[in-house]
Amino acid sequence: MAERTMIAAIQHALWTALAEDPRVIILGEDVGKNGGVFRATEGLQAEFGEHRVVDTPLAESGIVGTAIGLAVAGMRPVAEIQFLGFIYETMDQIASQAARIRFRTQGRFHVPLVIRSPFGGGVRTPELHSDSLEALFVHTPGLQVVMPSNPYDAKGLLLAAIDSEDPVLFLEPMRLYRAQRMEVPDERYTVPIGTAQVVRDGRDVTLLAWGPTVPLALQAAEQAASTDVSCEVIDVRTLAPLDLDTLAASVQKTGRAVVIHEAVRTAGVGAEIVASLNDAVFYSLLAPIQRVTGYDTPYPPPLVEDAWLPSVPRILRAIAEVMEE
Amino acid sequence: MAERTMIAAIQHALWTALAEDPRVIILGEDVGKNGGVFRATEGLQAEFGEHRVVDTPLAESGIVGTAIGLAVAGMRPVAEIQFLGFIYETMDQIASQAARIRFRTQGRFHVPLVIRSPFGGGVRTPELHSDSLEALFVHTPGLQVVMPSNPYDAKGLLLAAIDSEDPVLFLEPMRLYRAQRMEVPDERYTVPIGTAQVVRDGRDVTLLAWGPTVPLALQAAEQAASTDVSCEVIDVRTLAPLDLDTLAASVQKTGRAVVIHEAVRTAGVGAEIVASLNDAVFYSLLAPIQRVTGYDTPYPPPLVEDAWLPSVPRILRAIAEVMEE
Amino acid sequence: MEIYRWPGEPTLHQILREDGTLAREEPPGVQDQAQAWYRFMVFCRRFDQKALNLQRQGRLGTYAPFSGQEAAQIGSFAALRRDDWVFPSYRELAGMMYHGLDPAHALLFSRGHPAAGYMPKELAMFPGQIIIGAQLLHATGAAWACKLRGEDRVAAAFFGDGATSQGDFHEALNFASVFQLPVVFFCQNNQYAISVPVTRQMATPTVAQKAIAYQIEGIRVDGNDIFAVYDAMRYAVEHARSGGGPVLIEAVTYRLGPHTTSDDPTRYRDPEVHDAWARAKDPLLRLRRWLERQGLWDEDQERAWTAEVDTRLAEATERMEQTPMPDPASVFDHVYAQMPPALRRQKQELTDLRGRV
Amino acid sequence: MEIYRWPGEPTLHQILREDGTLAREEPPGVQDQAQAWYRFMVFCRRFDQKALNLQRQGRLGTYAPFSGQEAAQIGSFAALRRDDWVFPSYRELAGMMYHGLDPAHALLFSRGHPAAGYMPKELAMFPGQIIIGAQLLHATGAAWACKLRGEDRVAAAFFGDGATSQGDFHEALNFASVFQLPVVFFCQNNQYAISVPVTRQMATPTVAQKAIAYQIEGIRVDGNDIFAVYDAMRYAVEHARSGGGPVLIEAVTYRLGPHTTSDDPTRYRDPEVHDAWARAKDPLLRLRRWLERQGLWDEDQERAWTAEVDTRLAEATERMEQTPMPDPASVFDHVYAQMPPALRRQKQELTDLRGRV
Ligand SMILES: Cc1ncc(C[n+]2csc(CCOP(=O)(O)OP(=O)(O)O)c2C)c(N)n1
Ligand SMILES: Cc1ncc(C[n+]2csc(CCOP(=O)(O)OP(=O)(O)O)c2C)c(N)n1
Ligand SMILES: [Mg+2]
Ligand SMILES: [Mg+2]
Repeated sequence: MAERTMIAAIQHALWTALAEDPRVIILGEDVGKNGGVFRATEGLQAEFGEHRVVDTPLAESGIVGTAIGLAVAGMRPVAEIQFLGFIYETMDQIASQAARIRFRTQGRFHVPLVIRSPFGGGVRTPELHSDSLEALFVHTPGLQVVMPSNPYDAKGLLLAAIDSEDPVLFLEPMRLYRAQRMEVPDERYTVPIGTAQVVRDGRDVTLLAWGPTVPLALQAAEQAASTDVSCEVIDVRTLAPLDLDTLAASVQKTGRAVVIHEAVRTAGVGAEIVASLNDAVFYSLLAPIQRVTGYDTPYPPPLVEDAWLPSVPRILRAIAEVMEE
Repeated sequence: MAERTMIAAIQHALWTALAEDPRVIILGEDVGKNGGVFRATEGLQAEFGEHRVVDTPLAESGIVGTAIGLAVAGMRPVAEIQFLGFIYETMDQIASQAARIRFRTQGRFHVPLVIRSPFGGGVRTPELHSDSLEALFVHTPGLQVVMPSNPYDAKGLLLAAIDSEDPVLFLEPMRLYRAQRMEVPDERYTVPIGTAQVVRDGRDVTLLAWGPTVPLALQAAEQAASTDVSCEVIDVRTLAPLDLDTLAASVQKTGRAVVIHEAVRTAGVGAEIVASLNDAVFYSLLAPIQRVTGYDTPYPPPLVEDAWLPSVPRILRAIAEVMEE
Repeated sequence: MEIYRWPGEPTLHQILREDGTLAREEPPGVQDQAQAWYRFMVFCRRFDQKALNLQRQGRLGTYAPFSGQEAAQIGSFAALRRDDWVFPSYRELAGMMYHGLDPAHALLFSRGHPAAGYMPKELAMFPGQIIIGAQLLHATGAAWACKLRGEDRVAAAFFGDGATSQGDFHEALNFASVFQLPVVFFCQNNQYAISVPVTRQMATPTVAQKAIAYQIEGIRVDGNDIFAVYDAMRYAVEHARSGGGPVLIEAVTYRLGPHTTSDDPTRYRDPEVHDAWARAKDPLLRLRRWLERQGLWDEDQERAWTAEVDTRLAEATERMEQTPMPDPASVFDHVYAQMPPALRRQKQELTDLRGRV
Repeated sequence: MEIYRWPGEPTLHQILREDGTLAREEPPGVQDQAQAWYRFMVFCRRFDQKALNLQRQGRLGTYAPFSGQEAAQIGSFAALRRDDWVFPSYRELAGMMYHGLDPAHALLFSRGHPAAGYMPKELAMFPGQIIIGAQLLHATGAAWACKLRGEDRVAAAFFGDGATSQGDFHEALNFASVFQLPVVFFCQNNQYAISVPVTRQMATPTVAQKAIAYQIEGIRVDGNDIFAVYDAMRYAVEHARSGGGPVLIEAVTYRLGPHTTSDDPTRYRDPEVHDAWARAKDPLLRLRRWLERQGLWDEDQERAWTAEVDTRLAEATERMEQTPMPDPASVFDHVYAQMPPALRRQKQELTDLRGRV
């Protein structure tokens, strides 16, 4: 067992998959010699060779489209989209192809494909490198969408994604790549896709967060505790399929909830969670569920991003609001 | 004044725009000689010439990307994506480019571009021709998303879209193209983007619908009336920006609502409407807002689509449910 | 300053002249197969007609006829092995049936039946792709898998002239050439993408010269000459299979019918050009003339075979129509390997609702 | 069977040899401009260095240096008119400044300041595109507008070798050639796309030959030879402006620095190859040698100019840093021409919250 950052845990998961299954192949821009722009694939080409860790031409549709062919024909591709903002280039191959081939062929073919992609704010990237686009994929049947918030889950979820017989979008919050070290077992383990996790128990308000907003929610919970508000914090972890039972059980107990995500508010996954919880536990709700999200603008330049992003003060304000009622 | 179908109203709006503004140019696949696969551009190339009504090569990113250049450099392009299902091919040009150029350049450049696209079910199309994808664009700041449900609005909204200084996605429900004739004035008029319309007054339940589900909602309201349930029906018409005030006012009055759309349920625009209404009128709600939507699967083949789509029985069931509570 | 530009006059590989004589020696194997090919071409031509009739009678939905392109499709599929990967477009039913798809199954696509997509286990073939150009990348990826797994299979992608405009065409040919993959890109240049003529689709006089942008080999072949198509495809498949890398083939052909049953080609087609293709250049006539010259075919055989084909088509239609109607609740069954809870709930809802109605 | 393949040995248009002598006559106008070009190249080289320093000191964010590519950028921009449309990538600051962008403004991009995107009114120039290849279509569209409006302006798109792999590259060149638009596609083949060498980006030995896939003209030019670059670009711009259609130029050059300040090029670069480019082929050295031969430059001038440049850069840095910090609430101001209600509410929320904190 070793202490690992999230990026190291991801690298380790990829190493594990490459070592144990000859069908696994990693492909993407700069994943080979360079080891990925964040070093997620550091050392893997040197160890497993040019044919298993492959630098592709600069073309996202090409990456995902060929990965589909690889997957269908017996490989287990793990494709990287260098930043999630570039995934628009391959929306057709993801949404019309990877997500539908099982359905289209009534199970005759399927696409065991993982698409990894870093995303998220707070790291002062150039334009179009920080957008949180999970909602687009949650709205696309046939896909699974997963987002770890800590090194342990990162490894376990990534191995579960590689095991999956269906396409998984694996979203990596850049801000958390090196934010925390944590015990990450050397051996293989998986964290099941489709399960949320209660990361802090509480009584009064449920905070629902995923990826980069989980640490924020925990901080806010800590601060709220000092004003005698007891927050339960749930790391949603898998956005598709959503673990609604875990979410609903908590909100049924607390009667209040705040959903926190970096993506823009309108038609974000927060809206779905509000709507689903409304359906499930309407009569337990003591106040309307609040959303703390990115604002409805394009992701802003570094000098203004902090005010735009969800933050502990914004979460505390939302907690205060749901408590007021 | 003439009776027109929706497709004729659209053709007429395009004719009006071409006739009055030399900057207007129509481009897309088969829009020229063929007059569009649905005849939306019938006769326009013959009248206005090959340079104003242009058959492009078969490439959606090319269509939207060049339309952006055209728009920025002084034209008023109206681009057609032959079926909405193909819009994935140009997501980057729409979401990272058209939607952001005003923001990116702080107002120095902007993109007065209309993208028209037929979509929607019930017309027995081949695969990938019927998907309702409005949620993806509602989640994209910088875009306006508009969807008429009748010939009058189709003309008025399309001319408003062409007038707009910012990109508009104009979504045309195929099923309604020839479903209804209606008085459509010959003269120019606009229906303002951003305004919903109450199309039937009611007391007990608000039905929120757009495009192809508006006629269904009206039928359901009619049938519900026979069981003494009074439905107010709102044609949302503009999905971005949403006319929340009109929606909220109605639900405040009725205390109950059903949202109806063809798009798949999870993270659809229905979820946003539920979440926004929750925020706005939570304490007036007598029951959780119900959603009647496409199911969370890829759009199914013709022989099974009817059971998959929202239908009057499904809406009536949802009405019964919100009334029960 | 040297300008890189295309100097070439377009060439066209032809073996079988329009009058049924040979322009050059026929490739090996052709003598043995020609009669079977001709029979299959007749079968396909009548299949196409049958499907159009069924559509007009409301027994089928939208249908995309391939008449005129039988030589291009059958000639190219004939050079593939049964275990090669095949990624066709929606217009490849002739080729797909030649490859082994049951005609009754082929009709299910236009029927709008979900079962259409379930391709026979023994074929490594996808259903016809609707998204123009997408399948070129799948073929490239499958070829890559074959190379990595040390299999000697090739992948073939079939597509139209319009597809060459898509970004995916470019990305596929680039990936295939960079990784030297065993894939053949077979373009049926049938002169139109719906209403748009190939002269507005591209500024180049040929599709084949686009190979130069990828440092691969391009071949331009008379797509209505089944000998030449077979010859070109055999060369390309062999080239790919033996590690020589991808090949781009342009088969110059013509769609005799409408784009689909929703299309009215009189709106955009020149009747004179059409007539030329419909008469002199018809791929069936041409092969029949050659067979007759060889004493391998005559009017009696034609009549007998036509009758036989019609029986088979009637039988296929019947089987198609007897395919049980799908259970709507089955839409939930093939979204994921394991059905998530929300889908289970929705399936229940749909089932309940149908029970009630 | 004729195979379409690229027979050619790559050529390279060169005027100024590495030793500063002329391989052929210099194009007209060059004599007059060469010294000013050189000055500007020195300015840019030191600008680049300054920006890297500022980044290291934390005064700038991510920065993409262009050193080594000054001749390619300045030589090509020099052939454009001030009112031509320009669609650069993120690595075109040298060209953009030559075109008229204030260096203080140029630094704002890496500062992460929203104002960076507000390009000067007098320039028809976009900010550097981040999405690889997207700007080629914008240039194509703008050129189309010029043609439709009867303006004699051209559009120029600037991009790297990596961009040629994107579907948008292909779609742009195809549209431009089909509609015969006045657009020049200027590719700086600087040998790498981040860590991926051009030899893995494409199987072709040249970018220029890709012109053949669109029936347009391609030119391959020594990108470190400002005379040749100017000559090629002048030809292409004139060709486009006079209705001859689009041109693709490949300027063969080399990025001397890292991809961006986040990149470590020692991980993927061959030091020997690097040294060759860094010494013998440096575009500044080459022009300086020629100027010195002509008696147009000497060590004193170099010293004086360098000092002058440093003063200017210090002043530009100061102006950049004095640009007022943006008001975060302004993020809502340029999303739409008219702010929708939801954005108004959100702006109020953000303002309130900041008031409280
Ligand atoms: C991405 C995409 N864009 C547009 C369409 C609509 N469409 C279907 S077939 C077709 C023309 C295709 O032409 P071509 O590639 O020449 O094939 P052909 O139909 O002639 O066999 C078009 C535009 C589509 N199916 N997919
Ligand atoms: C669509 C897209 N994919 C990936 C990236 C990430 N990225 C930024 S620059 C770059 C390499 C570009 O190489 P090239 O086109 O040769 O330009 P250069 O940086 O060498 O000037 C990559 C992969 C991006 N910005 N956009
Ligand atoms: Mg065609
Ligand atoms: Mg480069």
